[in-house]
This record gives sequence, structure tokens and C-alpha cells, in this order.
Amino acid sequence: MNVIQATLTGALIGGLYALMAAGLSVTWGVLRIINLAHFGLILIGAYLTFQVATSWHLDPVLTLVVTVPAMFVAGAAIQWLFDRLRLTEFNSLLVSFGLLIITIQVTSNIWSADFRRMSADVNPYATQSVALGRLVFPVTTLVAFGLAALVVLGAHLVLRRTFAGRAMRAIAQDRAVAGAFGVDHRRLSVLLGGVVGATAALAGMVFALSNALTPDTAYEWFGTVFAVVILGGIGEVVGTFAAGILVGVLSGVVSAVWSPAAAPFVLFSAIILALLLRPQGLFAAGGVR
Amino acid sequence: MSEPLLQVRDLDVRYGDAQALWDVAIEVHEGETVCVVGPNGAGKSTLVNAVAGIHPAHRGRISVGGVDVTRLRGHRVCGHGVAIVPEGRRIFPRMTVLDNLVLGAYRKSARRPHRETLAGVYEIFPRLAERAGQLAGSLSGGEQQMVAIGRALMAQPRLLLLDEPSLGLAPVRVDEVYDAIGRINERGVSVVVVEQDVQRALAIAGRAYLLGEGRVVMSGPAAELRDSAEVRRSVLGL
Amino acid sequence: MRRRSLAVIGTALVLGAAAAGCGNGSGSGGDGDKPIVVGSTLSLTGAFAATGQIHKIAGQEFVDRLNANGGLLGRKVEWKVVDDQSDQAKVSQLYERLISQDKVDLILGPYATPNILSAMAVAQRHGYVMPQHSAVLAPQLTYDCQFPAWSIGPTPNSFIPNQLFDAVATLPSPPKKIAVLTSQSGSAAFVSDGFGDDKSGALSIAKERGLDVVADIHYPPTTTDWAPIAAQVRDADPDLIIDNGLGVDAANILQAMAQLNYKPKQMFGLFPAPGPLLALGDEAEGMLSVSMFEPNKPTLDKLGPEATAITADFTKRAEAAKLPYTVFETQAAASWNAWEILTDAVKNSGGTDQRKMCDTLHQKGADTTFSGHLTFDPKAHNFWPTTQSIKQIQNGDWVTVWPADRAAAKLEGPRP
Amino acid sequence: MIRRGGIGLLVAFLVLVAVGAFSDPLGLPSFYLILLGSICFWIAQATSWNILSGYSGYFSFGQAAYVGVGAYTTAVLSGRHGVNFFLTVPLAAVLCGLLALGVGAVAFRLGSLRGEIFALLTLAVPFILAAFARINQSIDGGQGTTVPVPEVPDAFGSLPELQYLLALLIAAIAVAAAYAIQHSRTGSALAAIRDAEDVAEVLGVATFRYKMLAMLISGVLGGVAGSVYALQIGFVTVESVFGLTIPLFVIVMGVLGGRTHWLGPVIGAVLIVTLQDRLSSYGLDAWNSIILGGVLALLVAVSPDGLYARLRARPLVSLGSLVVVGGGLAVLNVWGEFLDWLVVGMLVAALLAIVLGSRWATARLPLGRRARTTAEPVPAEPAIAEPAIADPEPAEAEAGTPGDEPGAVLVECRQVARYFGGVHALEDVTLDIRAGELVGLVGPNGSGKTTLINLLSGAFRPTRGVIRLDGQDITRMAPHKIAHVGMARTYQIPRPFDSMTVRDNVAMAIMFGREPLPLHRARPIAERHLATVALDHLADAHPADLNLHQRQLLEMARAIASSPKVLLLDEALAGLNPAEVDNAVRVVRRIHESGITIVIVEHLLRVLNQLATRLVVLDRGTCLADGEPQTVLNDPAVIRAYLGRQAHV
Repeated sequence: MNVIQATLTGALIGGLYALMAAGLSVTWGVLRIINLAHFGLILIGAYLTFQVATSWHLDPVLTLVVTVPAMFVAGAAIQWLFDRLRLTEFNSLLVSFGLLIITIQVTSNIWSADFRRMSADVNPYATQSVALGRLVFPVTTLVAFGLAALVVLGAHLVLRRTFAGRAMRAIAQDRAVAGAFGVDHRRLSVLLGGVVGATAALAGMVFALSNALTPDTAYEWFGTVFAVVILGGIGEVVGTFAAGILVGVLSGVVSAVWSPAAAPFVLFSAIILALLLRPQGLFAAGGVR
Repeated sequence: MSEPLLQVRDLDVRYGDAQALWDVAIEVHEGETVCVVGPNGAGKSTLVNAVAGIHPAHRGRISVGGVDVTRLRGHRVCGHGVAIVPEGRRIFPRMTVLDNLVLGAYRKSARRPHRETLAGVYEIFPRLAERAGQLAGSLSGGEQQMVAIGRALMAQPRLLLLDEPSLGLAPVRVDEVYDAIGRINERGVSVVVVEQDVQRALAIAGRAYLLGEGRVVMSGPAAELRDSAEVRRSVLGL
Repeated sequence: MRRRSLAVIGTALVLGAAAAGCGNGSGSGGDGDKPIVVGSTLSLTGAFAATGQIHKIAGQEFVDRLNANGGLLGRKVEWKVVDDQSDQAKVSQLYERLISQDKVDLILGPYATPNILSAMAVAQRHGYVMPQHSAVLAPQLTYDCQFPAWSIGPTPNSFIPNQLFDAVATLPSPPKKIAVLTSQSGSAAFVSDGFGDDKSGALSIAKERGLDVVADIHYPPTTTDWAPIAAQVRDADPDLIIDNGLGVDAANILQAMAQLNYKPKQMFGLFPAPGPLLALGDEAEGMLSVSMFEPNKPTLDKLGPEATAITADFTKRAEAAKLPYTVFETQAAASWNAWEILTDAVKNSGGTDQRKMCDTLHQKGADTTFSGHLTFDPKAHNFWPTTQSIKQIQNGDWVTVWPADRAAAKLEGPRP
Repeated sequence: MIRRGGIGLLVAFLVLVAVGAFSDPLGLPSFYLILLGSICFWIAQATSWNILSGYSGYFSFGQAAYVGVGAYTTAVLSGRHGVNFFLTVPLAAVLCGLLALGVGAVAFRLGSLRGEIFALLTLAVPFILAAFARINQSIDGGQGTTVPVPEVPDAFGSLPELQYLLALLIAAIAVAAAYAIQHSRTGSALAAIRDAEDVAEVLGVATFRYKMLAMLISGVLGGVAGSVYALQIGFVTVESVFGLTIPLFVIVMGVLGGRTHWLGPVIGAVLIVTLQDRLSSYGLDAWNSIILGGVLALLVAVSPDGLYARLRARPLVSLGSLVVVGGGLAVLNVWGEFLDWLVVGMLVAALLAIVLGSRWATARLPLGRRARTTAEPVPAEPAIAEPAIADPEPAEAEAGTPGDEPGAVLVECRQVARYFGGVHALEDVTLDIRAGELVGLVGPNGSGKTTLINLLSGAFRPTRGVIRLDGQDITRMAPHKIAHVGMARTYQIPRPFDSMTVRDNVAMAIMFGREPLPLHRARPIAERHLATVALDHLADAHPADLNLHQRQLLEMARAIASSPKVLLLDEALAGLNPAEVDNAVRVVRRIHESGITIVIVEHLLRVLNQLATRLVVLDRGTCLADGEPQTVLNDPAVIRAYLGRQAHV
């Protein structure tokens, strides 16, 4: 029973991991930029959700009306900057790391380093759940999973069915030839940056729904999110989703049957194995790259 | 005579500090098939890549339909009706055949009618309709070449640039490809073919240019070049 | 090449000169008009920052009040507080600078046990008196001029579990099955597992008392996913959950259990951040924790108007600083104690001579607003008889409920 | 020159030792000792990181693994098991060395791991170790360990002095190691790996071994410094040593100071630590991370080479501004104290160096000391015109007719095939090349010429078949061993080691050849080879300053410097103008006359017609024709392959 419950909740929480990882994975795959500042955007998304919901007494899900456009602009601006700088893949990692440090400190200066949590009266979701006999599905993780599924499905459809989506996949595979067919990669990368920023707003909202916020949280996402990106295959949205679930289940089950302290041990050993055996990702098939 | 569809003048192209083209001038008129031949490394691919905007010109002028496109950023060139079938095909291997083709219609004016254009492409290459859902990277070389040509046609070009369409194909497939090129030209699209397979190219072209070591060595009606000793000397180095 | 070696030698000379030349850094004064400077670091950013903020506001309030009343020995007091970024490695460097470079007159300890241990080594080297707010593990704090402002007695690892078990034993239906959750952090794990050779802690004491430990889970301080822990606890269904953790651990576990539709019968959290638990609303009702001070009305009435004014002023300042939880409670009271220990030492010894201050404290003790008169026994590492209580969330507020003589309300058992 | 730098280092070390030992008589506040100790710790860490990540280009995010294991070894052994502190230090070194070798063996065995994948792999290691320590509570008792203060030997005075001197000693060892490596064969090998790893391998560098060596040294230094760090912080927990702070700082310091030079991380560490101290002293803690992040982002974007390169370009300006600004402030003495003056001086010097070194400034200001490419025109033709080497009447003797001795078979290919997935790049090629031949390898695009070159040089392994060189089976040999048997090659697009001078590029081949020589003995020989290709006048230039033709000549010089039996030239004439082609042909002839057998891939049949003693024609991965140039070029099959299959001849 315990294991089944851990598997289920793990899988649902995997939705949040996938939501966080999807943007990182796509910018890496399509634009060849490892954008660590994405973690900063998620963090700001979470704090904005907290702030807007608390100050205006707005349902936290409705805060998306504010956070999504704001994060879209921020994401697009960062992408525009990267495009100007013409960085190599590796230098983009360092520059965006610098941006992340700045973001975390600015967050701390604005909201202080103290724990921030939406109180129960603005955030009715924190403690709700749906029960199915002894099995229980927390509402926040259902929201995370649902949004992740929506984003992944949406991204999948956009990438497959629209001109812009095909163009993005084309840039990922051969930027020069795509250009010869009229694909303006600068405009698309700014657009993509904006969309990825919007997913950061979603992930931030989901995170704020069920967690207390501190600026340092951003560092704690590093390990898990990179695990998801790599296991899923860089640039593979569907793979990211599957990997998110896998990582969620793996750490949930290990925590339940062994020890919470053992979860990172198993997870990161699995990543090293994956990197060695299948560097293209466990679920790499038919994605962006 | 009316203004040529494509006019290239005094073109220099460099890769870093290696110069690949010196003072190249060519013209292509509406409805023509022109071929560019020459030995490996003569700068043939460089020439079409410069025209398509894949590689920038260092000096000189390229105009399409009277419009100067020399300084346009790469993705703007195709808006003037130029489409390329690049050397080595360079299809998008992890996209389906259909997605490859539809991407060809990315430029604004080609998007709306892209379903009709697609029907036209399938007419020329019925095999592509059968393979529409397959990943392009899994096709055979000849089929990939069809995808590359089909993709270029989807852009509804006035000028089609083909870079070594016979490269690495079995003879039967080469026949098919050249057959298709002829039919495309019949529909009013001007064609530039760059080829190592000199005889093949000269057979379908009206006029031809011979490139050698980055310069135009000779130009004239294709028939003239076919019999020219200069061509043999240039290509075989005898 | 010659340039390079020149550069190397140049750098070395500059560094050497740096070292040699700093003797004339800042003047060594001692004039009567100069303010008395107190130096300390606090974790204003990083992992410990949530609580560092409280100490900053309380300390500033104390200094302002002190100066408004004429300062110390007729001199103004100035507080130089530096951010140690919760980085233990920075702490010793910063204290070294405060003492040997900035030549502060007095020092106070930083926040969080590892940081306090680092700072203590520096204070000991320079012979400085160091009152500190929050390190409670007496065996670790070996410096005889270190003065704790929060005492859980000489053996906190057995005191806390015993006090808790004593308290819940008075309930109509005392718990029989308990679950012990432990954060693998030096600031909390000793309450479960004991410290060093003394293995007595919640786990061993529960067994001694005949309680059934139905779950024993250790989790890393970096845990983010609480569902597996909550599920294990739910399956074990204990009468009492003891979370020996810090910060938002207890709130996160409670919420994770609520999401599994599981309402624990009774829960205890060791050192939780008070605000986030209250923000949970009804879910946290009945939650237990340790406390040194809660500004409950009966307590304040007993202490008098001064204490009431201090707590009210703190709340105003905390609101201005946009702290999420603005009540003057344990951490702030500990801070206040530390300042009072420091200023008493100066007043009673008549100056800032560290040796004299230290001796005076050992001889005369110190008077505090919130913990009364403190006496310091060097044999117990200056840990005074504890005034530690148990508090409980009742009707959305923290109330002291144990021991009876300090309680402001009655301990409530699990709700039916 | 090596000695002089070493003396500088020694003097610096002794001065700093004296500062520590006589801190009391000097009236030195102990804060300065602690600060210097902290600087030393970071110098050691940043240098340890740099030996792997800077020198070899394998960027690691896992420095915390060494610090953690080092600190834990010392803390647990001395704190919980009563082992003497000074004994735990070598143990920490051994453990971290083993850890480094383990990680390296896993990472480098899979040759394709580079760049971000290696970085992420190393990022995972501290996570695993931290989790391991938490699972096994018996390691640290589950709640961190106090490090007992060791007995301070009388000679050292107080504990801070001991801590400082220990940190200084380790920093000195680390810097000395970095210095020694940079000036040794290992340093050259690592630089070559960073610039172009597979080229280095083909040139004879045993790349795996050198990468492992860099890993090992980095691990040992990191571990020893971590062990002393435990003493500095006094209380060791998983969070305090396995966190992200250490890799973050080490990377910022390395990137800021410059990664290719031993002094880079030192500069980075000194600047960052003192700057942080000053910021916190002025209560600007809230700006600390913002400034740090800003510096990292800006510097990578503006000056990815780091400060050292910029400072070295203008040593007088840099040192001058440091002395003038810092000294000026000290003399005026209106604001701040010594450290403030020093930090402001360093910042001004750094800023000046960055601004003056920027492209904008070099273009506008006439100060350009050594502006690249533009200022120092490298004329193509005059340089080539008359190489001052004994070359009487170049290549008159043979115009197509070869050396009359056929020679023994040197290279044997038997039924060699190579497939890439389903693509058959080469199919059953059987070929003999005899000593003294100059074989032209021709064929249309995609016929498999470059694949064959890659198989011969060991870059790829054949799917099937056997290759022998001088009687030895080299089919499955590592490329650097094949190089030692006597194979050398050039690349179609020249791939010089960009960080080295032209002379050192060539010297690399001699240093790692069959009979390895140290750099100072390799250099004069390198110059002789440069003279052979008429590039000796550019020996001090960097490859980036050369034009394409000169870079191709450099490729040839580097290839012949390993004194090969067979030289493979891959399109060595591509992209050249006619005059350059003629010059290159003269050089190839000269190399051939010196007794080296040559295989040349080339499109220009007119050239091969005159140059080659034999032509081999490949078409679609098979051997189409083989023989005398004239005969081959008149072969109808060849003409069909070139002119198209409808050609009627």
C-alpha cells in the first residue's frame, strides 16, 4: 500500500519536475543555450504568485493572468540578450549562472530570506486532496501533473502542427538551411524565450501552491531538474514528461522503502549510468532535436 | 532583353581568410535552366549558397528580379522567390517527410496555398505521398533528394537552385531526379543546377558556366561546353 | 618572462606590505565620548536567514532603547552587524575582522549552532566575552566566557524528550505509539539520537518509558518531497508524531499529511518557524513545540508594562520590515537575553575589560526581562537552569501550556 | 626563464611565510592572518580546479566532492577516532586521489563525453557523496563533527599562525604544481587537449593518460586543501562542505582570473576574497552576490580569456595603476584603510586592462601593443617567395616521374571497410603504399577519401579489414601509438593549437614523438621544420595571426616534426590562390625529397598530375583505378566518374 501510494504521489510530483525542466530542455535543444536563469524565472514566478495572491486576495491559480505575461516578457528579454551576446553553449551556462545568482539575491532583497507561504485562506489547495479508497491524490500535485501534461501536449502539438513549431525543430537540426527557407531564428528564439518564461510562471505557481518559499530554494531544484532534462533527452518535451514521472516515482519509492536520505543517492547514480549508457537520454525519440 | 531574374556581379566570397570566389558574374533569365560545372573545390556550392543567403557575400552584388538581395539577412532572401536544394540534401532528419515539405512553405506568401502546392509536389514525386509520415532521416538517398527538392518547391520559388542533385545516388535515381528537374522547369521555374556530373547537367541545361578555382572560366550555350576541351581539361586537370 | 616574475614578486611584496602596514589601520582609542561598539554577524541571507532577521530587529530595538535611556556607562552604543550569509567559513573570518581589525569593544554571537561554534573559537582566542542566543547543546560549548541566552540545561538531548513525554502523560489518554522524524542536521538530530557518547534522546527515552516507536525516519535537511514520509507516518498511524526538525519541516510534513487526508492525532515540532505553521490554519491546530517565551497575556501581566512595551514595539518594527510573523517570541526573547547579559556584564564590571566582565558574570549572574535572574555555572558551560516550556497552537495562536507554573493555558489533547 | 619564474614564486612564498612567522613583532592583527589564510585556501582550491578544468578544458562542477571528502576524512578521523590531525592530511590526499581516478576512469573511458555532459557528470558526484554520508550515519554520527584543535608545535606559535602557514603551504604547493605543470610536457599536453583533443592524440599525445593525471593532481590538491579547511571551520557538516558554494566560487575565480595560466586563479582568488571582505565591511552584503554574478556574466561575455591575459598584455599600465591608485589613496589617507586602498587599486587595474584590451579600444586608441591580425600584417606572398633553405632548383629533377626505387611496402590495407550506420563509406579497399612513393588519392565528393585518411591515422576504426604500417598491425591501435609507429597527418581545415605559438605547435610533435624531448630541446628542432615550410619568420606568432595558407604550411611542419614514415595530407591545397598552390606544391616536394612517403588527397588533378608518382581513384567507397597518373587519368572509368556517366570519350 505504502509503495503504491508513494509511486502514485511520486508520479504526480514528477509533473512539477517536468514543468520545471521542459523550458530548460527546449532552449537547450533548439537554441543551444543552457539557461540556468530559468531557475530564477521559476523562483520569481513563485514569489509573484505569493505576492499577488496575498495582496489582492486572488485565487493563486488566477494569478497566472499576471505572472504569465510578466514572465513571458522576462524570458523573451533574456533570450534577446543571449542572442546579442552570441555565446557558445558552454559560455551560456556561465553567463546564465551569473544571472541566476543576481536573481536570487534580488529576490532576497525584495522579499527577505524569510519563509513565505500563502496562508490557508488565500490558498485553499494546499491541503485538499481527492481520495480513491486508501489511495489519495493531493490537489496541488494533480494541478502540477495536469498543467505539465497540458504544457507537454501543447508543446508537442505546436512543434508538430504549426509553422512556428516546425521552424523551431528545423533550427534545432540545421539552422542555416532553415534560414534559407525564411526562418528568422532571432525572432523565433525571442518568441521561444517568452513561451519558456511563461512555463516558468506555471511552474512557479505550482511550487508556491504547496511549498514555503525562500530564495535559496532555486539551488535545491538544480539536481532534480537536470536529472529530468538529461534522462528525458535534451530538447525532447515528451521525454521530459516521462523522465519527470520516472524521477518522481524513483525518489518517492526509494524514500518510502529505504530512506529519504537515500533518494538523491539512487537518483544521481542513475543519472551517471544514464549519461554513460545513453547520453542522448532515455526517452529521446521524435522530439525537437 | 528583359532584366534577368538572377544577376550576380563581381562576387567575392570568403570563408574566414580563405577566398572561395573571385569576381564571379552569372545571369539567369526567366524560365531558363542554367548549369554551373567545374571540378571539386571550384566554388560551385559557395556560389549557390551565396545566392540563397546561406553564406554572405564579401563583395559584389546579387539581385533577384531586379531587387538587390546582397545585404539581406539570410532568411529574407527566400521572400524574393529563391529556394535551394543544398549539397548533401540537408533535410531535417528527425522531422517527418510531410513536416520537411511543409517547412518549405514557411515564407509568408507560400503558407496559405501550401496545401495546393503540396498536391503539386506529390504529383511530381508520388513516392513522397506514400512516405509522408516517415522520419526523413530514415529514407534512402534518392528519396531524401526528392524531399529536398519537394521542400524547395513548397516555397513556390521563381528560381530553384540545385546543388549536386546526383551526389551519392544510384544511376536510376539520378535519372528520376533529372526527369523531375525537367518537369519543374516546364512549369515555369527557372533552375540553376550545380553538378560534378558534367555531362548530365549539360544535357538538360540551356546555358552553362564553367567554374575553375573560384572564377568563371567559360560560359555559353550548354552544347558548346559539352564539346569543349577546356571542360575536360578543367575537370580532369589534363 | 621578466615581467611575469616581477609581477609575482610585486604581488608578494604588496601582500607583505599589506600585512606589515596594517598595524596603523584604525586607531586604538578609548575616549569617554566615543560610542561603545558591539560587533556581531547574523545570517541575513542563505539557509539560516529566516531567523537571522528576527535577531536583527530585536537587537536594533534593544540598542535604540538603551541609547534612549542614556546608553551604557554614559556612552552611546553602536551595533556593527555583518551578514555571514549562513556560511560557516565566513563567520570566523568576520569575527576576526570585527575584533582585531575593527577593534569592536564587545561582541555577540551569531545565529545557528555551527556558526556559533566558529565564532566561539575566535572569541576564545581573543578572550572576548560572547553571549550567544541559540546554541543549546551544552557539551559543545566549552569556552568559559561563552554565555548562553537560551538554556535547555546541561543535557538538552534528554531534557526535551522528557519534558514532552511528561507533558503528554498528563493527558486523559496519553500516547502509546509514537513516530520520530529526524532532520539530519546538527541543530536538531541530537534530540532524537543523543550526542556523542550520550545516546539518550527521544528514541531511547521513548523505549525506556515503554512507548512504542512505530516509525523512525531520518531525512536530509534538503528534503523537498514530503509525500513519502507522510505516507509512512499515515500507515503507522501513531498517537504522537515527534518531528525533530527545523524551519518549515513541520509545516511541510503537516501539509503533506493533510494532502493524504490524514489528520495526525498529535504532533510536536522541535524548532519550527512559527509563522508558516500558523499560516496552515486549522491543519496546525493543536501542534506542540518548545518555547522559551510567548507573549501570552497572563505572562505579560506577570512581567509588567516594560515587557509589554518591548513586545509591542517589536511587532511594529517587524511589520515595518515586512516579516511574515511579527510576534515577539522565543528567538526574540533569546536575543533580548543575550543583549542583557552583555550590558549587565559591562555595568556590573564598570567597563569593557573582557576578563572582568567574564568574572563578574560568573559571580553575579545577569538580570533579564524575560527569563529573570540568570546564574552561570562554568562547570555546566554556563548553561543556567532551564526555563524551557512547551507551547501549543490553540485557536490560531501559540500559547505556553507546560509546565503548569508557567503555563498560560491548559494542554489540549487530540481532538476527537 | 623557468628558473626565474620559479625564483619569483619562491621569494613570494618566503615573504608570506615571514609575514606569518613574525606577525607578532610586525604588529599584525590576527585578522590579516585569517584573511590571508582564507585567500590561500581559495587559491589552492581554484588552482586545483584549474589544473583540470582550465588546463585541459574539461570543466568540472564537482570541486565540492574533493573539499567534502578531504574535510570529512580529517573531521571524522581526528574528531571521532582520535587520529592525529597531521596524519589525516595525507589520508585525505589518498582518498581524493582515488575518487578522482574513479570519476576520471568512468568519464574518460567514454571518449565522447565533453563539455556540458562532463560538467553535469561531475555535478552529480558531490550529490551522491553527500547522500552517502547521510545514509551512513555512522560516518559522522548523523549530525556533523567537531574538529579538535591539533597540538600546535612550538615553532608555530598560535593556532591562527599554524592555520595560516598550513593554508599557505598548501596554496604554495598547488601553485607550484600548476606552475611546474604549465612549464612541462604535461602542461603542453593538457593545453593541446584543450585546444584540439583528437589532433593531440593523432600527434602522439597519450590523451587519456594526461587527462587522468590532471584529474589526479586536481583531486589530491583539492582534498588536501579540504582537509585543512576542516580545521579552519572547526565543525564539519554535510551542508557546509558538499554544497554548491565551493564549485561556484572556484569557477568564478578561475573564469575571472583566466584559465590557461597558473597565475589566473591566483588573481581571481585574491580579488574575489578581498572584494567580498570589503563589501561586507561596508555593510554592502546585500550587493555581494549581485556583484559576483554580474562579474561572472559580464566577464564571460566581454573577456572570456579572463583578467590575466588582459593584465599581461599591459603589465606596466596594470601595475602602474595599482601602485598609483592604491599608493595615492594611502598617501592622501583621507578615506579607508590599507585593504580598501589595495582593493580599489586592483579594481582600477583590472578595469583598465579590460577596457584597454577591448576590441573597441584597440580599434580606436593607438596604444595597441600587440593587436592581433590587423596591426601586424602578415604578407602572404613575400614570405613565401624565398625560403632560405637549401633547396637547389626546386623540383626540377622529377616532374611526375618518381624516385626510381619502388621501395618496400610501407602501408598495407587489406579488405578495409567502414560503415556509418547504413552508409557504406568504404567497401573492401585493398591498397599497398611503398616507401618513397607520393600517392595522390582522388575521387568525387563523398567517395571515401577522407574516411580512408581517418582510418589510416586511427581516428576511426575500420568495420572490417586489416591495416599494417611498416609491418605492424595498427588496425586497433590508439591513434597516439600509430603516430609513434610512424604515421602523421594534416587536416583539410587546419587545426592548430590556438593557445600556442607557431613554434610550440611544431614542438608539440617533437615532444610527444617516438623519442620524446623536453620543450627547450624541441624548440630549435621545431624551427628547422618551420624553415622547411618557409614559416620560420613567424615562429613567435600565434596561429590566429596566420592566413589560411600559412596555417596549412604549419600543419605540414607539425606533421613532419614527428619524423613520420608516412605523411597523410588531407586537401592541403584547398582554398589557396594559384601562387599559394605553387608554393605549397614546392613544400610538398621538398618534404617528399627528405625521404617521407606521402599520401595526398587533392581535387586539383592538374597539380597531382605533376606531383604524384601514383594515383589512386576512389569512387563510392571502392578503388576505381590505381597507377601512373597519366594512365589513370585516361582511364574511361575515371573520366566517367568525373565527367558523368554519359561522357563519351
